[in-house]
Amino acid sequence: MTELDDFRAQTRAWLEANCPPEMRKPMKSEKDICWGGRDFTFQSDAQREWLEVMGERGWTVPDWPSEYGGGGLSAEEAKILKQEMKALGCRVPLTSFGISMLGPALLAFGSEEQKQRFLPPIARGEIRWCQGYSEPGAGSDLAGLSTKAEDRGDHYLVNGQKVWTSYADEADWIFCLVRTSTESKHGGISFLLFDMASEGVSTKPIKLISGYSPFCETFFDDVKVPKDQLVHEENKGWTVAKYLLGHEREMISGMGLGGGKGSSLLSEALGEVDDPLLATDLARFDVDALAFQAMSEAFIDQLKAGEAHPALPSMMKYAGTELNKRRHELVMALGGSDALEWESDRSKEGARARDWLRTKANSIEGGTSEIQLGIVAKHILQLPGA
Amino acid sequence: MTELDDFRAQTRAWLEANCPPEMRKPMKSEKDICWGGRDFTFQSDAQREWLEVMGERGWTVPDWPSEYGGGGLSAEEAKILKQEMKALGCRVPLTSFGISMLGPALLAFGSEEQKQRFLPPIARGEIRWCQGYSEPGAGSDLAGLSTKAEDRGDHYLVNGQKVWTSYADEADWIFCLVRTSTESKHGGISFLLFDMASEGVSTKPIKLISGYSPFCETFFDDVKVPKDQLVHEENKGWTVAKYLLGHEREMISGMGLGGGKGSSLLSEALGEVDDPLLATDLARFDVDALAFQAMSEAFIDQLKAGEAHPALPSMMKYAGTELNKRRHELVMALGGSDALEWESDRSKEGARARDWLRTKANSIEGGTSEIQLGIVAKHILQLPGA
Amino acid sequence: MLKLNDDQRMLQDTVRLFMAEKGAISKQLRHWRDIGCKDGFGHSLWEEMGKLGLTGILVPEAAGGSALGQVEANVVLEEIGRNLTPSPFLTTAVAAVRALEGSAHAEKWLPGIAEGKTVAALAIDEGPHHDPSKITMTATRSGNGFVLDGDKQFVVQGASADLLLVAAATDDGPALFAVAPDASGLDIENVTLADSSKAARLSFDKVEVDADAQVGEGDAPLKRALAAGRAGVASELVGVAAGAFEMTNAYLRERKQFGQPIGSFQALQHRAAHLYGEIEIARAATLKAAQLLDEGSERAAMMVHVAKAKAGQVARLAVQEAVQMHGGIGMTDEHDIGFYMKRQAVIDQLFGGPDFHARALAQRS
Amino acid sequence: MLKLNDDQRMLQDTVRLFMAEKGAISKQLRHWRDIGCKDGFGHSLWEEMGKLGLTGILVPEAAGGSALGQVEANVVLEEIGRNLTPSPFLTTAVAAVRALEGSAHAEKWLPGIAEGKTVAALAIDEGPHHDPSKITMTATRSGNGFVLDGDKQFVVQGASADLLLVAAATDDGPALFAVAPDASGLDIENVTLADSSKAARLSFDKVEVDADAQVGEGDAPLKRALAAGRAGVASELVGVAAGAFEMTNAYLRERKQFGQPIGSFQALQHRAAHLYGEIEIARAATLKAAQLLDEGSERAAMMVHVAKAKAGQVARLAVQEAVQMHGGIGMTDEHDIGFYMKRQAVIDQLFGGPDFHARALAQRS
Repeated sequence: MTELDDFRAQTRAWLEANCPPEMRKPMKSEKDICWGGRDFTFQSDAQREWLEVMGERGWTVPDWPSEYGGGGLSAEEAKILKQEMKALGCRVPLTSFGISMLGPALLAFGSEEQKQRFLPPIARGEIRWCQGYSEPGAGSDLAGLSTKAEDRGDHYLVNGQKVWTSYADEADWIFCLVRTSTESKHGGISFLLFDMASEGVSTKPIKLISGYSPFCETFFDDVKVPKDQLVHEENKGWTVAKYLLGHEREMISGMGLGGGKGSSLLSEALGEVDDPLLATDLARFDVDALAFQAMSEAFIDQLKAGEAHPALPSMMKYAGTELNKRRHELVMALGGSDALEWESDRSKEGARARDWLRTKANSIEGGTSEIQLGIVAKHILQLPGA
Repeated sequence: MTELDDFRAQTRAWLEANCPPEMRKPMKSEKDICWGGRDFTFQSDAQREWLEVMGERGWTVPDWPSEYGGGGLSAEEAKILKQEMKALGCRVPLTSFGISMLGPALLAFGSEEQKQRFLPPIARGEIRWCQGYSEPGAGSDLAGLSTKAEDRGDHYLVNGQKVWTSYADEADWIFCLVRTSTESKHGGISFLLFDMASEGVSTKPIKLISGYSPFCETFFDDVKVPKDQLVHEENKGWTVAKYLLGHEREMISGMGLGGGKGSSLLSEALGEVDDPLLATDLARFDVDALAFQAMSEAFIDQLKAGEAHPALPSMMKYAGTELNKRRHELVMALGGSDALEWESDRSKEGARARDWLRTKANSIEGGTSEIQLGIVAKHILQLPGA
Repeated sequence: MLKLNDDQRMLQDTVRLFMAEKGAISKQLRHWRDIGCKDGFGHSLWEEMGKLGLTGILVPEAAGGSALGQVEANVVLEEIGRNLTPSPFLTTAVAAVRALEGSAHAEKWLPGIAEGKTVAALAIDEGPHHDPSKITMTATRSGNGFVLDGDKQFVVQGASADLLLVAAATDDGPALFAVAPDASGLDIENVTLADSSKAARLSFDKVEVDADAQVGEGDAPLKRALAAGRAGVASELVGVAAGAFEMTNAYLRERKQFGQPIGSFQALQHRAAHLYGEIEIARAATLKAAQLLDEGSERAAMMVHVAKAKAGQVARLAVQEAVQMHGGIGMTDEHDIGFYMKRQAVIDQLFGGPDFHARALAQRS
Repeated sequence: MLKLNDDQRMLQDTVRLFMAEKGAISKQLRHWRDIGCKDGFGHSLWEEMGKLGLTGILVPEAAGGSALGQVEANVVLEEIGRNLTPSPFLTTAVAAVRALEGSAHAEKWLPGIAEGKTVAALAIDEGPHHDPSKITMTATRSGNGFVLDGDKQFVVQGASADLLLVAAATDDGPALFAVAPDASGLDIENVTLADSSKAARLSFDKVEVDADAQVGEGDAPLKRALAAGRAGVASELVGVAAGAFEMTNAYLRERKQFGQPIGSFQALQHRAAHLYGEIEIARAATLKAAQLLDEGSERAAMMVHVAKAKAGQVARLAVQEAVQMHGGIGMTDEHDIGFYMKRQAVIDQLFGGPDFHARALAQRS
C-alpha cells in the first residue's frame, strides 16, 4: 500500500499548497456553487483560481481518462483525493450537468472525436451544459416526446419545445432528445448536442411556487445542428437516455436526500417547543432518517461491489425524496407561524417556507414517486403488468 | 302529534309490562345475542319469553307489513319504539340474517307466496338463515361463482361449495347464489332458498387466526331445491345480490364500527402508561374517531333524507373498518405484553389479542377495503376505468 | 339533523356562485399579490360581501346583520376556502363579532362590519405557536385605564385593521382589549406570509388605553372569539381541501400519460377515494362543531378541537396529494394548485394546528 | 462495508437452507402448537442447531463456540424470523451469552449452550411495558448472599429454562443474578402467548441466593444482554417482515381475481414496492447496528434503538399488508400467514417496542 500512501501524502501537500483558504470554508448557500461556463460570474478570485488549478490537473473529474481532460486516477486514488479534500474542507471546485450527466454518457456512447471535443471543456468548466428531456404534456412519459429533428443532409433541422430545462438560461450547450422517426415510440428518438447560442434557440424561465426559477421553457425554431453532434446512432437515443436516467437516479438517491445529514437529528431541534405530539413525530422521523442513512451506506457499498439491483436506485430515490419532504414538513411545524413569513429580514427571505415548497418537487423531478414504485414493482418484485 | 304521543305512552307501558327485567340489562358478550332458529338454545326463560312476546306483536321487525308478521309501524312509530326500548334498556329481542338481509330482499323481489311463507317465521325467530355467497377462489370477485344449479323440471339440482358462510352449522335455511347459466358472468346467476337439512348439504367450520370459528365451508352434493324457492327470475339473481350487498354495507357502516363508541375516548384509557408517543397516537385516534362518529350521524341523516350517494356506504365501510383496526392496534399497544397472553385466566382467555385479530377481517369481509375504494373512485369520483 | 337545512342550502348556493365568480383566484388572490397590494385583499369585495349580507351574518339584526349562526358562517367560509378568497371575513365577521357581541363596543363596531366597511384583527399569539393559555402580554391598571406591554405576531390583516382586539393578562386573568391601530407606543410591522396574505407583528410599548377599552368581562369574549375562529377556520380548511381535491379530480380525468387518463391508474384512484372520504368526514365533524356551538352545548368545545384537528390534517393530505398528482405543472407559479398548499400551511397554524387541538382534546378527557 | 462479507454469506446460505428445511412452520411452530407442547419449541432442533455450531455462535472457542459476533447472530435470527422457528436462540445464544461472557458463570453455562442443551431465560420486565430503567425487584444483601423479592413477566421460555437471569436492584444499582428455576420461594407460571410461544410470569418471595449468583459486576452484564437482545430481535423482525412479504409477493403473482393476477393491480403494486423498500431499509439499519456493536463503537447504542424501532415498525406494516392482501384465506388458521402477524406482535414488544426505542433515541440526542 506504500504507493497509495505516497499518493495520499502528495495529494494532501498539493491541496494545502493550492487550495485557497477561502475555498476551505463551507459553502453558505447554493450561491456559492461554481457552475463554470462561458458567462459564469465567479463569486471571488479564489473561486476562479481553485477551478483553474483543479481543472488543469483534471481533478474536477478525477476518474475520467487523462486524454479527455480527466485526472486519470484509479478508484482508490479518487477515493483518497475525496477523503483528503474532505479532511481539509476543500469545496467542490466545479459542479455541472456536464460532469454528472453528459460526461458519463459520452464516455459510454460518444465517438472518439466527440470525446476529445467535448470532454476537456467540461473538465475545465469552460462549457456549461443543460439537459433537454421533458416536453410539455409528456410528463412522466419521457419517450412521448415530439420535438422534431429533420434530416437535411449535413445537418438536422430542430423544431419544438422543451420544458423543465434546468438553468437553460445560463447554459452554453444542451444535450437534447429529439424525434427523428415516428415509426416507433422509443425507437425514433435521437440524442443531439448543440450550442444554446445557435440561431432559433430561446428560453423562458419558469417561476415556481417557491418563487425561485431554476427551470426554463426552451424553444427551438429551425435550429440547425451539424450531424457530427449526434451521439450514438440515429434513432438510438433512448438507449443513451435510459443510461443517463439510471445515472441521475443513482446520483439523486446517493445524495442521501432526506437522510439525517451527518448526525443532526430533528429531535435535537425541538428546543423550546413544548409539544409532545410534534416531539413524537420528530423522534419517529429520526428513526427513519438514521435508518435511511444506513441504507444509503449499504446502497453505495452494493453499487461499488456491483451487487446492487439495477432498479435499486428507484427505491432509493423514492424513499429519500419522500423522507426529505417529511423533514421539511416537520421543519415547518417546528417553525410555526415564524416559518410562514415569506418576505421579511427576520425570516431570511422566507427561506424555510421556500425550501419546504422546493422539496415538493423532489418526488416529481427525475421520475415521480409513482414511476419509481412502478419500476420497483416491475423489475425487482417482478409483479405482472396490469 | 297527539297520536304519536299516545303511541309513545302505550309503547312504554307495554314494554314496561312485558319486557322481563333480565332483558333490560346490557348484554355482557356476544353469547347473549338471541339468534332464534329451530335448534337455538335460549340462555334463559326470560330470553325466550322476550322473543315470544315481541315476535307475536311483530316488533322484532317493526316496520315490516303486518300481513308478513311485521309490526306494520310507520317510520315515526318505529323510531319511537326504538327510543323507548333504549330508554328502558330493553335488549334487541332477535338478531338474524333473516331480518337484516333476506327479509328486505324478499320484500323487494319475492313473490307474494314467498313473502307469506318465509317472512313470518323470520319475524318470530323460528327459522335462522345463513348466506351462501362467497366461493373458494372467487374472493372479491363475487360474481365469479361456480356452484351449479341444473334445471331438472320441477327442481334444481345444486352442486358446489360455498365458503365464509356465517354460522352455517347453526342455520336452518340458506339463501344462496348459484349459477344457472354460463353464457354470461353476471347474467347467469340465480338466487335460491333451501333448507340446510336437505339431503346433500354438509358444513365444516373454519378455524380463524383468532381461534374462533364463526364461519363454515358449506358443501352441496346433489341437493334438490324445488323451483318455487327461486327468488326473482332465473338468471337475475345478481340483481338481488347487489341489492343485498348495498344493504349489508349500509348496515356495517351504520354500525359505526370503529367510531368512538359513546364518548369513550382511547386517550382516557391511557391510565398509567407513561409513553408520550403512544399518547400521541391515542390523541390522534380520538380526533379521527370522533370525526368519524360525526360522519356516521351525517350519513344516517343523509340516508333518511334519501340524499346519500348510493356508493357512500362503501366509503363508510372502508373508513369505519380501517379505524376499527387502528383502534385495536392501539388497544394492544396499551396492553403491552399483558395483551399478548392467549391462554390464561388473567387475560380473559386472550380476549384482547383475539378481538384484535378478529378486526383484521373487517377490511376483508363484506367487500375488501380495496373493493370499496374502487367503488368510490368509479361511482362517486367517476374516474375512468384503467 | 347533521346536514344543512333548506335555508342554509340556499345560502350555500348563493355564496358558492358569488365566490366562484367574484372571489376567484385570478380575480382576488393572484391579482392582489401580483400588484403587490399592501392589504392582500380587496376592499371592494369586502363591501360587496357586506351588501350581500355576508359580513353581518353573525351581527344582530338591530346592528344591521342577520343574526345567523356558526353553521351559516361556516357555509361562507367553506366557499372562501374553496376559492382561496382573501378577505377579513374569518377574523372580522366571525371571531371579532363574537368577541364584541353584547359588549359596550358592539354598538360602535358591528354596524360597520355588517356594511363590509370595518376591518378588525385579533392579536392573540405571542410566539410562533398558538397557545392562548400562556398570554404574557400585560394590561396593567394605571389611573383610569390600562397600560399594555408586550409583543404579538401572526395578527392576520393587523396592518389593515380599523380595530385591534388584543389579548392581555390582567390581574383578574386574561382579557380582550379594543385598541386603535394609531395608539401611541404601538408599532405595527406588516408581514407577507407564504400564501401572500398579510399578518402583522405588533409591539406594544407602554400603550395607554381607557378602562372601557376592555371588551366585555373576564375571558369570555376571548373564549368566544377563539371558539368561533377555530370552528370557522376548520370550515375554511375543509373548503381548501375540497377545492384542491376538485381541481385535482378534474385533472385526473383530463391529463393523459402513457396513452390514458392518469385518473385511470388504480394507485391514484385509491388515493383519491381515500381522500374523498377524509374530506367528507372532516366536513361532518366541522358541521357538528358548528351546530353544537349554535346550540350552546357543553360538548361544543370538544368538537371544535376535533374539527380543527381533523380539518387541518385532511387539508394537509389534500394539498400534498393535489400537488403530487399535478406533477410538474403543479410546481409552477402559473398554476393555481400551489396556492392551495400555501394557504393550507398558513391557516393550518391559525388558531392552533392539528397537534395543538388533538392534545387539547386528550387533555379534556 | 455495510454488507455481509463472504464468510457471513456462507453462513447465511447454510442457515437459510437449514431453517427452511428443519425450522419450517409446519415442522416446528404449527407442530408444537397443535400437540400442545409445554415448551413451545423442540429440544431436538435446539440440539441440531448446536451441532451446526449456531447455538455457540457468540460463545468463546474455549467453551466450544465459534466466537463470532452480532452480525453472525443476526444472520441466524433473520432466518429464524423468516420461518418463525421457535427456539431459545435469541435469549439463550445471544442475550444470555452476552450477559454471561467474562463472568464467573461463563464456564458453567456456556459449554451447554454451545451444545444446544442448555436453555437460559431473561427476566427483566416487571410490567406490561419494557422499561429496564425502572427495576423495582430488589436484591437485598443478607448474610453471605442476596434475597430476591418481586415479580417478573414476559420471561420468554421462562418455564423451560435451566437458568434464569434476573435483573434486580441492589444498593449499588441494577444487577443481573443467575437463579435456578427450582429455587425455593420462586413461583413460575407458564403462559402461552398469541403466537403460541411460551413466556412465564415469575414471582419471587424471599428467594435466597449466594453472593456469587450475581453475574459479573454492576449493570454491565444487563446492558450487554439488552444491547444484544435488542439488535438480535431487530433482525428477527426483519426476517418476519421478509418472510411475510415473500409469501405475499408469491400470492400476488399466483392469485387471480377478475381474470387477472391480483399482483397486476397497480394499487397493490405500489404498496408492495413501498414495503419492499422499507424492509431493505430496516435490514440495513439492523446490519449497521450489529456492525457497530461488534466494533464496540459508542454509536452502537443509538443505532440499536434505530434498528429495533425501524424493524418493528416495518414488520408491523409487512404483516398487516400481508394479511390484507391475502384476503379471506389469510384469516384462517390453516394458512401460515396469520402466524406472521402473531409473531410480529409478540417480538415487537420484546426488549421494547418501536415507541420505546424512538423515545430513547430522541432522549439521547
